[in-house]
Amino acid sequence: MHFAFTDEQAMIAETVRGFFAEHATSARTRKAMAGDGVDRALWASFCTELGLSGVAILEDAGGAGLGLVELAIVAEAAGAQVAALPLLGHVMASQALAVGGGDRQVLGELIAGDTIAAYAHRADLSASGDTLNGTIEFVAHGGIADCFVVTTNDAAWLVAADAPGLTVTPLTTMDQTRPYARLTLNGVAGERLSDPAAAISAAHNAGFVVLAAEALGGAQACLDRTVGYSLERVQFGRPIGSFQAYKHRLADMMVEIEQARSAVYWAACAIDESSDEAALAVHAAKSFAADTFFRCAGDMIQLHGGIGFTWEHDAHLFFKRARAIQTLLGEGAWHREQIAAMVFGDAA
Amino acid sequence: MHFAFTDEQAMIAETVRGFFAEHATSARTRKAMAGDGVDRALWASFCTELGLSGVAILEDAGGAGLGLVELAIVAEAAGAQVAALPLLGHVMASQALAVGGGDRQVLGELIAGDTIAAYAHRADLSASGDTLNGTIEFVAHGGIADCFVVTTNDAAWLVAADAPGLTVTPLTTMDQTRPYARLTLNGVAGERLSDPAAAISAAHNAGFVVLAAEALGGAQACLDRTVGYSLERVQFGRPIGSFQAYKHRLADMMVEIEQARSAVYWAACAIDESSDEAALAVHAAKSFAADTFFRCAGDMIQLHGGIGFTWEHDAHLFFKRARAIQTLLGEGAWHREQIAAMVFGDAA
Amino acid sequence: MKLGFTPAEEDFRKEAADWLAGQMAGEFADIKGITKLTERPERRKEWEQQLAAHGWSCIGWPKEWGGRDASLAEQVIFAEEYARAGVPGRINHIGVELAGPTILTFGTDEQKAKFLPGIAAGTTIWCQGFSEPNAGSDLASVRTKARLDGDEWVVDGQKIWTSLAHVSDWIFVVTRSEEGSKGPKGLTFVMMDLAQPGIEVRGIKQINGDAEFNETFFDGARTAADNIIGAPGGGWKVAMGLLAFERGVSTLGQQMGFRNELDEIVAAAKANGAARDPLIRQRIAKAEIGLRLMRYGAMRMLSNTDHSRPDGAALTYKIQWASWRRALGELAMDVLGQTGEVTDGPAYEWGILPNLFLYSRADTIYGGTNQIQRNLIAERALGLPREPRGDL
Amino acid sequence: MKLGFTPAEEDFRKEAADWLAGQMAGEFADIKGITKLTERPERRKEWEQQLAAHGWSCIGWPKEWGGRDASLAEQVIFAEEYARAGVPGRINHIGVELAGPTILTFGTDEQKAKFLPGIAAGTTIWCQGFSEPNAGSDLASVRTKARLDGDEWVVDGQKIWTSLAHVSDWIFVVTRSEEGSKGPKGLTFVMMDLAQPGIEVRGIKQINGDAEFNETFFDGARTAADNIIGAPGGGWKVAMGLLAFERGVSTLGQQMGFRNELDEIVAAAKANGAARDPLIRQRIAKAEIGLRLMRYGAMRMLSNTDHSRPDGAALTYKIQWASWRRALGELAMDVLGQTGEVTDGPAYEWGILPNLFLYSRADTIYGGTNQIQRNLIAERALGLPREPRGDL
Repeated sequence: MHFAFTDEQAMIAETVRGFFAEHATSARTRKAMAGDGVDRALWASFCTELGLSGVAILEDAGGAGLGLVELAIVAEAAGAQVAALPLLGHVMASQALAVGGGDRQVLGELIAGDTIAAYAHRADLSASGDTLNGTIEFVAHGGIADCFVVTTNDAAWLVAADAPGLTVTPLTTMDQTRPYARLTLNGVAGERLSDPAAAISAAHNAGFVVLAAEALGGAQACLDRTVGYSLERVQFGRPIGSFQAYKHRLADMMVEIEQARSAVYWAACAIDESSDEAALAVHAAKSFAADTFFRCAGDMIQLHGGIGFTWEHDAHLFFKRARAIQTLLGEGAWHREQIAAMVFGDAA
Repeated sequence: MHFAFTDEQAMIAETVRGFFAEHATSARTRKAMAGDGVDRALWASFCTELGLSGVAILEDAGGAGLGLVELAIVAEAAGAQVAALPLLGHVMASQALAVGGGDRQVLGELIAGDTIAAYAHRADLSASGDTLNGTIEFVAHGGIADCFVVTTNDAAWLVAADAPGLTVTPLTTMDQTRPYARLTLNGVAGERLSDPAAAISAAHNAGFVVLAAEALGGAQACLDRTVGYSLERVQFGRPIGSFQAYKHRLADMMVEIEQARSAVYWAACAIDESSDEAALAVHAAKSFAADTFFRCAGDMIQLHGGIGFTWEHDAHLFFKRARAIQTLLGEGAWHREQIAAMVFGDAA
Repeated sequence: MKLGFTPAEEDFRKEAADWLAGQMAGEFADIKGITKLTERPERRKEWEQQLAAHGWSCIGWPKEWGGRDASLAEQVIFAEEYARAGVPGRINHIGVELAGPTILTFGTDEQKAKFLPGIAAGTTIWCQGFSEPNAGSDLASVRTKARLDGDEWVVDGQKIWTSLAHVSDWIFVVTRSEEGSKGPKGLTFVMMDLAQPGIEVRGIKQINGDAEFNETFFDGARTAADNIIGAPGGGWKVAMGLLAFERGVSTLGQQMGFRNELDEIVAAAKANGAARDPLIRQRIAKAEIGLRLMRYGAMRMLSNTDHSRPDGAALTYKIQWASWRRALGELAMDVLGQTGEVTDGPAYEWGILPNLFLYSRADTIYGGTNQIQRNLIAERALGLPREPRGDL
Repeated sequence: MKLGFTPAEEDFRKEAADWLAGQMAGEFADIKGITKLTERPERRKEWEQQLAAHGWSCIGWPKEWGGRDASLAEQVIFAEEYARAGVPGRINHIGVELAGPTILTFGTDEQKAKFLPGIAAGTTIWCQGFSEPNAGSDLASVRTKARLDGDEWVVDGQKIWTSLAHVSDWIFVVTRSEEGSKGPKGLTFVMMDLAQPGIEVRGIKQINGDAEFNETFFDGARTAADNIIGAPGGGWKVAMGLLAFERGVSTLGQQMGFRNELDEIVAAAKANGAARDPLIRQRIAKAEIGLRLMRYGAMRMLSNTDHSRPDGAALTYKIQWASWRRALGELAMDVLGQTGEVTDGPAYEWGILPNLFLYSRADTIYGGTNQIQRNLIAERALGLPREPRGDL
């Protein structure tokens, strides 16, 4: 039992924080927002220079052979900068391919950054054999993906973006750093993964952890930036950070964030260690961290006063990202209902 | 449209506030709490000296011929002192008798304070004709009542406390100023009221208004007493009321209380004026005022620090009364569900 | 205490409702239902002139100045019917609800004659310059300078959050007119024509993609010496009086806008099944309760004639509605789910509910943040000690 | 980063669990499941002596002083198993978790020899005297006086909230030993035998009807000159160090008590149908999440070896658990409904859940109110300006 980073983990954390702080600047992110929502150069350096695009993929599948703890460290750092990257879809798709018996060559291309994947799930998508029909909404970074891992509750396929019968419609999205697309599948041929249960489970667990960790990083950034502002900004002749009500609100943010931090790394560890707490932990982490982020981002706006609701200030990037994380991969109430069912031993 | 007290109403308010402040002292209330939960001398002077025990009963039925606004004024003042009085049962029972065709002599005795009534409702109480069987829980001040108005959803009876077959079991109750009793009816003969629909509706509307108004008075007392304490108590070399976080919490209490005040008098007016908003208003007033009171009483304890959770301090009287009001006559979630059904035009 | 209206008042309601409905079905059908403050300003000026032409522009003002001397009940009724008819909010609301009443209360007869007719007629649109980049919620820290140069005031400085300045004709500006003065002393309340080279207005884009607010720069801007309200150096008192007008009848019209938003949410919940979710039902009920309590709080505020003590309903109103509406925005998004996070077309422009979600984050900030409101309540209503200023 | 335990640690868990279960099924079955701190103190002293006799009293202490030099993981495991077995909380928890560690850290060898054996053996029960009637959360305002009179300290004054003083043998008292000193200076940390005529203990009845807390009056109370920890006037440093011990392994045992409470609520909800209410289900899930996060927060706190910066998990722990438990009390009552508001028999004595509801209102007050906790977090962890004191 040692619930703190190892030296290696601390080093990874330092490296990725430095990487995103240096490269995922507000200016670059805003440029991506005005375009198709992805900073391609940043993604390329993330995959090639940092070598962490396959962080939680087994080495024999071309990854770094680390775990979800290290993945969470990466996602936390990316979230702290609201980086405009296709990280979520990449992680979910590559996890599915790696453990679900997917195409190793495609997996290699994903890790190398040559190919960008998105993940698209619909429980009741119509499939006759490997021919897919139907619509999948809200596919994160779907508009720029080269391929998709498409799943139902019990099957998974790899689908190329240019597959006949597939229409990808990019949508104007509130969080411009992770725009959604609608997939319309009209007799699309998918390449079936041999172990769909493993693929779906690995993809979703990794997705929950990525979102929770992004939320943690985002929430901490909201707190840090607001603390910084509060020490500079003078009102009524005093730094606003000297007003007790302001201090207490920042303290409340920290109380939530510290819990979110426990939640994220508990969930990542629980999966890495195949703990029987893993299912509970991912639902807890996803819902708690998302709510924490939303609250902190809302507080960031409020505590910045007028400047906080301008387009020019970064607060809205965090705020919109937080909202998106709340609804991606299941809303908070749904996750809590899963936990209630475990606690009560039922499924209401 | 004039949503402020008339001169007459303002005079009544001043009178009842003075009456309860003078007589319903902490010492007298605590004496009642240690006994059977009623200050009989106070009730006697309320009925005989003040002449407001029939405030919202028509004059030809022996009342003062005023409305629920005036009743709310009385209940607000009683609630501000957490007076140990059988007001709730008295009002509900006497309203039921007055408009439901009940025994006028008994009604006269109730208003005169010679007889104390309680109100006992159970939707599915077993009745064959006028013979009643079953158990009714949580009858407020049931242990000291001389008679009961017993109702189901569509019938109402007057039952004497010494009726054969009736067992009244007083219960140790968290709010010692309004202890509950269990009624066990074993072939009890009731005296049927001729207009049960009118009786039940009048009783419940009056009950909702009494509880909401008590809650308003209690919440305002919590705020007033805490403000007073905050100006006296010095910590860290300053009156604690000068700390901004403390000030803001008191301000938040006031924001809630002002809304509760609007709610209580809106509901009372809406019933008095037979407005089509009346049903919505009573559910809003009961749930909102009860929650406001609970929050303010909890804050009162918190903002008093250590002394606030001692038996010796009055904060717990308010706190326990607030909790009791939350659950009496339907919990907040139930009232809000009634409102949702009105808004959506359904009944989920 | 009485909530109902008299038959005569109900007749007035019908008259107003009929006229407004006729306009929104006829000549001005093209602006019905507009909710964004920045949409179609020129056409809305025409509408406000139409209101004036039919005597509906400033009904609570004295007849002498273009009003109707309408009773409180009539003003309440008109505000409700105005919003119920789907008429867009007044683009000149600063003129009608703030500048006009301020001039009526504090202005000279000459100033009344000069400014009130243009406001009543809808020909002169006003905006206000209170906040500054370093004095967001802190009027006493104003730095914009005014000095008397012969028979003109010359103003230099910068204001921010000047809502609708880009469509306005005149602005009233709180300035520091006594060099070296601090805090509430030495402030002067200056009225200026915006159409002059010394004033530049730049839009501020908000998080919803819209730009209702502006920065307004003053560089040797000029106005006649008698275009000040109150005495030179006496601006604080005027500004405080003006803020009180913000809590008038107009709140009821604002609430009808909230009603429309809540109705949209209810309709969306019915359409997508969220109406069956017990958690959503509780929140809808709370929103409904809150809106009703806002209405009756406003009624209490308007009925209150005892000005000898702080009015609790009035002092708590701003934080109440702002917090309520921010929560409403979150409820709207939770009802919509991810559908609320996407919009048709390439432009970053949002429908009523997502826009509510984004815009309402500003509600708890402008016009005095929630934090400032709590200070005011604690100090003015509860008598708690004032916050110490760092520099005073 | 690793959450699991080693096989050796799991063996240790089994050993501890078996021994505890045996005791609770055997000789000490009569105290199993007691949750109130005030219940059956004499019998519980016997139990703590039994713990000591079998080497389970202070397992984290050095072997030299009656401990086992247990590793962090072993301490975690023992705390969890202790509570899981339904063993009542340590009546001497002040001695074992605060006084003992303070003496171990700051005491002289003579003091260690004099005091530690009694604590380890469970024969000397300790309580603490920090708060005063006018210095609830403000240790720097302490007024209780100590003066050296020959070879004895003489103490006069009053302490309040001295938990379990009525069953304790010794008390440690923060006193003001330098006349005229202010704030954190001039404080001395004095240890005193309670059994003397100069000390009187009076119970304070709480809102749940129980009396765990006391007022303790000192009137010429005496103790030997060397019964002070640290230097005369150096009590502040010792007191601050002692407060840090409050966030140790014992938190995990405390959490197991919370687990029992939550389990009771879940059982009640299943029994009365509240488990089918979606609103209750959400709150149960939140409570479950909060409790787990408390556990992993404690694990982070205990695993943290970087003491160069403020430990976020540690600084936020008190407000986290206190707020969580207060909410749990409200949840308990909402699950029970009116049934929770009545109790059998004539005495005002409550079952575990209603008692939780009432008692937990104190959790956010004692040991530093939530307000004080927020100040500490803001100032120590976030580096925000300190609150100005009125008199310093």
